[in-house]
Amino acid sequence: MPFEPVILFFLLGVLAGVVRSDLKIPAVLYESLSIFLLLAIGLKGGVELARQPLAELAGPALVVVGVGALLPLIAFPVLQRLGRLSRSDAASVAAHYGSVSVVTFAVGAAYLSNLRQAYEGYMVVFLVLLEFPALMIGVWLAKRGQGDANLGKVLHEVFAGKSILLLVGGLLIGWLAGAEGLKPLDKVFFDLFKGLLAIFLLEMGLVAASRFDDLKRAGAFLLGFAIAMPLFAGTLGALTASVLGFSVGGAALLATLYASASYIAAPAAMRIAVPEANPALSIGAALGITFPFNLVVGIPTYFWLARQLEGVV
Amino acid sequence: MPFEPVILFFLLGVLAGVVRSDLKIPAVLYESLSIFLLLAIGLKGGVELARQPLAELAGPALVVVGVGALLPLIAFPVLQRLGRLSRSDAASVAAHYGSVSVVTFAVGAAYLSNLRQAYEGYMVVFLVLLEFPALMIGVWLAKRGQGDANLGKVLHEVFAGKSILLLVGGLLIGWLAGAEGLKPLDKVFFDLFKGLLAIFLLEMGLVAASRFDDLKRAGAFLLGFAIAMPLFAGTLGALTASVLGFSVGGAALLATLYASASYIAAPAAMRIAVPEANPALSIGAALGITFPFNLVVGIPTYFWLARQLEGVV
Amino acid sequence: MPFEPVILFFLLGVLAGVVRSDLKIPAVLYESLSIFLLLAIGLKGGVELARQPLAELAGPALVVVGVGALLPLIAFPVLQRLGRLSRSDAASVAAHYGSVSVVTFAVGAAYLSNLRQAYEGYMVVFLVLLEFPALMIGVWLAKRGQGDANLGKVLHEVFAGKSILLLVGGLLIGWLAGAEGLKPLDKVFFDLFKGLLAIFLLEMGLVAASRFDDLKRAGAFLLGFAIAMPLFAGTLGALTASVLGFSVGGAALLATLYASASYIAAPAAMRIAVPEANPALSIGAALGITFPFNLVVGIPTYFWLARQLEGVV
Amino acid sequence: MSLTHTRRTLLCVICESSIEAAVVADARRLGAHGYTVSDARGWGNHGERDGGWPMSGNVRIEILSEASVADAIATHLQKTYFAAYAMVCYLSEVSVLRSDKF
Amino acid sequence: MSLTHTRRTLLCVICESSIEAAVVADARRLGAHGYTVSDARGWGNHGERDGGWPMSGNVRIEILSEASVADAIATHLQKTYFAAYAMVCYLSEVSVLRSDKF
Amino acid sequence: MSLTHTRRTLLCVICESSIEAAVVADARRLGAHGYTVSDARGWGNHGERDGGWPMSGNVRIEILSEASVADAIATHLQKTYFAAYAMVCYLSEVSVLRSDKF
Ligand SMILES: Nc1ncnc2c1ncn2[C@@H]1O[C@H](COP(=O)(O)O)[C@@H](O)[C@H]1O
Ligand SMILES: Nc1ncnc2c1ncn2[C@@H]1O[C@H](COP(=O)(O)O)[C@@H](O)[C@H]1O
Ligand SMILES: Nc1ncnc2c1ncn2[C@@H]1O[C@H](COP(=O)(O)O)[C@@H](O)[C@H]1O
Ligand code: NA
Ligand code: NA
Ligand code: NA
Repeated sequence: MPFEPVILFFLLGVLAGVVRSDLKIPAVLYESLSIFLLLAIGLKGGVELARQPLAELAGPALVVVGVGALLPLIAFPVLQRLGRLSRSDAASVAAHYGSVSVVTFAVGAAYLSNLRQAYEGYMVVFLVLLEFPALMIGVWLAKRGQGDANLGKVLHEVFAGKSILLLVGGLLIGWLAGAEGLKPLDKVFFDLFKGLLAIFLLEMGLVAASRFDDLKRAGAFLLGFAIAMPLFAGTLGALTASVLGFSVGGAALLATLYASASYIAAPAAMRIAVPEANPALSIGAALGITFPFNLVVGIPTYFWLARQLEGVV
Repeated sequence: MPFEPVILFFLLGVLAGVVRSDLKIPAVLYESLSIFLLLAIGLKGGVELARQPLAELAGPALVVVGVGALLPLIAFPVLQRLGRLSRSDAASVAAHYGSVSVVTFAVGAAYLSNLRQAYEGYMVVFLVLLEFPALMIGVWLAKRGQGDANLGKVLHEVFAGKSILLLVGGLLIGWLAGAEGLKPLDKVFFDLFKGLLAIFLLEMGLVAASRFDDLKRAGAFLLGFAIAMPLFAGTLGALTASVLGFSVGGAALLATLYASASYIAAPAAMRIAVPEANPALSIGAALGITFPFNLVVGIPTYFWLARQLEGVV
Repeated sequence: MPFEPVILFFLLGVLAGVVRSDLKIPAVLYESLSIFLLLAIGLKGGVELARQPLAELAGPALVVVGVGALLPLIAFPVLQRLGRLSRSDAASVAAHYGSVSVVTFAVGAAYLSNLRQAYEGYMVVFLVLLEFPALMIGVWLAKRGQGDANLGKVLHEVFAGKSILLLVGGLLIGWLAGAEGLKPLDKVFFDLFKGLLAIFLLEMGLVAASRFDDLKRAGAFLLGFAIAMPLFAGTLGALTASVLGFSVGGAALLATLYASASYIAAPAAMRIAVPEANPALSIGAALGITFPFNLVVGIPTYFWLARQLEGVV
Repeated sequence: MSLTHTRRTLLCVICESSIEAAVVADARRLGAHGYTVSDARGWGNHGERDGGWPMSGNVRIEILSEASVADAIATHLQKTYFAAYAMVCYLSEVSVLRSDKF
Repeated sequence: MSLTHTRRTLLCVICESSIEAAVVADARRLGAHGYTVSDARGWGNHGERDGGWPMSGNVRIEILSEASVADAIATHLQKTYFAAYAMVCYLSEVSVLRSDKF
Repeated sequence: MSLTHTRRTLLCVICESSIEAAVVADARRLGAHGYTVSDARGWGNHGERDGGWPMSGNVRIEILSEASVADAIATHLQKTYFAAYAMVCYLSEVSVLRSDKF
């Protein structure tokens, strides 16, 4: 199984956290890098989009979002019944796992490009589209029958939230300017992408390590869920992609998207909209387990799966 | 009219501000990027300067600065009489418009390089020279007959101010090291320039949007001034450049310089030296209107003008 | 003597400090750049290490560290007897000069690459190995016979300290991934190295200038020590390298390492472990004199020395 | 203190940064005429919040106002946020210049 | 408080960052033996100051001193800066250790 | 103040950032149930500390606790750090909500 070197930076960060190093990635560097990554991913997607008729995307997009919306709806009863989580906790965790992780997606894309495996450029559009429905569903699950669902606030939180704004903004700029127009910006947004992703992952490693304590409170069920859920969602993603006729790379990426758990947009939105939910549970699981799992084990597995399914479905 | 893609980042920033997104470019990123941009512009100018005898510059420099010094002197009575601004407000606004905006200059240069339009490399020297006379004049206008003009403080504020220090420092380093000596630094200071300018403009968009509220207090006169003044100054710049025999690119850039309004050095200097002046007026006009106007409409107009004047004067 | 342009940035920073410019490099930019530099130096060393059998390194490493450990042991009595420094001050200064400066090493390497002078890639390993023994020795010298030496705390401080963690982490990642595996990260970690080093040096110039005041308290002896010690240590380094049969480049770099005084790891460790020591003395000497001295005079001298010794010993 | 000082109440709220916007909006609605915010990190019942990651940052919000307004805000915060969010509040008596402002 | 505490006055100045250097210079001139500054953002009579741009940042300056010095500084700041700058000051009584320092 | 407030002591420690970890560890050991830290710069007996370089940064640590705990911490800090480190401490009386927390 080929190994993507950026993951080593993540592991170094985890190690630094575990040995209680004084290494601290300044919060501002974290924010700056995440602005860069979101913009760059958006721009890249926009350039790809400019190469093809948008109308053709509508059908697959509907399917991808529709199937994706099943994920929180499936996760919720499992968490509530089997895991005995409170309604708000179950809803919040379901929202995290229903939504997507931009960085997991980026590592997946890096993994594929390392293998020189092509994928559909418009996967970024799915990244954007998959980010928020699960958040809405999570809030609705938490507040059902309580009246104060406050979906409006969440909608604003998500749509005016920086991750959607930068991704969609990047998409639009890339689409308007096209590959030719963006060329003078390539040296920053494309050439630096992988190196800066590595530094970002170093920081994510530190953050993930600081979440390991939360896991003790989480209990064995949630630990299991944090591994089983991405495997289930990844399989669903690979199947969906095969049915839609995506390339092997595209299928691996859709599997990665489904399997990934949000730790930027979802925590922020849930903290505001479902305050009763304990963030230690959802963030601990998503960041402490699922994120590392996807990086190290998940992505290669989804790629392997995508290859097995090629031509089968 | 060709479109410069970095402007799209500015517009994205404005949009983020207008929809009240939670996108915040950290202040430290702003400062870091402005250090980078100032140094890079200086270095680039220095490398160009090294290619030619300095003595030849003296004459044109004198004319450029002399004509430039007229701008605040013309603006002041207009603002005071026609605009009914207080003396200090009129002086402060005049200083902002007499001084120059480094980022507007950078976008102008990017615009030209996009069109593969050459320009005189020593324009950066004019950028440096034009930054401060207007600030002196502004303080003098505000304090005339009051005794406490405090020009010394302003002089220190400007010359030891970071924008002059980094521009002039960059110029000197570029001039001493030459194109060959700087080569190992090109990958940062030249290759990354446009991409980082784009990110800076994203932030400037956010800042500009946060100034729109100020504009309500500014009144219709100032709004008009914020568009008429750059057009007037730009025309004066294009004419001056033609008389001096600059290339079309050089004329467009000098017009851009004259037309631009300072929003880094001037606000800082005026706040200290002319505290009675309301910063909302000058910054609102310079950043809320003139800066976007120059980016989107002004620069292409000045270029068009420079082309019309080619060979005419 | 060829001139390395990055030094001009350091001088610009010093100038900015001296004229009391309002230029401030944000602390976060400092930290971000130092994370980058440490990682990049480690990665580069790791890639070089991967090219050769590690076993061959053991012998030279032992000698290099052994001779290096003499430095604080020689400096201490000189500082205590001749310089009349208190025991803790003498121990702390000795620790600073026994340890090494990563940035001085980086400028030395840049100097060599400017001259197209090759050097042994594994010098980075010595950089890592030389960082901490002197710190241990310093604490031991300060606390001898006092019982509370607290070496455990210092050991953790150093080994879990960010500079060792990032250097060693980078080494390991570079070694595991190899030149081929790191290729996608080259655009950040290798191409940007010199330009970002230049910006870091600009900041170091500002910091060094802010230490000039400390020098008044330091007294003439310490000023002399801050120049004599690196010359002595550099000579010892060039000799050691010649005996070990290093290339001219390698000898110049080992001399630079011995001659350099730590101003990242040592101040942090001494502040915790030897609080009675006055940090103004050690940091003033190391950063206010030795660092600039090495940049401007030392490195070319050590290179010249290395050339003279070539084939002699 | 020889100036014409006036006694006002300083309410200091330390809470997770995710609710900064909500808290200052509430304070304005309940009659505060100003506030000051700075970033912070800390430790308390909700564990360590080291600020290295957006979700783990704290803010420190100061609100100078008349005692009644400070009381109203503190009561509201206690009711609204104490159960679910990392938050600490304290009040103290200070003397202000420019008392018309608060 | 069982330590040998001494009462001192804490003057806290919140103002726009463009005058930080001037304010601390004034404080030193008027007898302060120290000060502490941190960056802040806020809202007040002069509108929102969100700190996202150098000209829109605030600072929070704390000065511990004898009451008379604190008074002198506060009076001076009021006279010099209140008219033209975003600024708020408040004073409170605190107990210090190391009273010789202030 | 109409709420059920309780008097507690606020200990504010301003010191060089290199001992932040040690100070908060001591405070926890001596009975503090929480603390808040923010970055600062300043000037005092040990000269200017402008925060532009890791070794020149300050921190501002606030600890709310019962008077006896605050006293114990302050006494300990005075004994342990005052001689060798840049440090200032002050104590004040404040009213807290959620008094069970402190
Ligand atoms: N006793 C205390 N003294 C000072 N700050 C505190 C204290 N307790 C809590 N805090 C601050 O308030 C935040 C939230 O507190 P908590 O809800 O107890 O976790 C913590 O992260 C600290 O920054
Ligand atoms: N009532 C208040 N409570 C706390 N801080 C305030 C208050 N009023 C103003 N401030 C702070 O002081 C700054 C300047 O105030 P102003 O001059 O009223 O705009 C604001 O940006 C706030 O940071
Ligand atoms: N009088 C004072 N008022 C406020 N802060 C002070 C005062 N004296 C010292 N400080 C702060 O405490 C730090 C250490 O003080 P010192 O040990 O006196 O150098 C300084 O860097 C300041 O941030
Ligand atoms: Na998912
Ligand atoms: Na102008
Ligand atoms: Na050394």
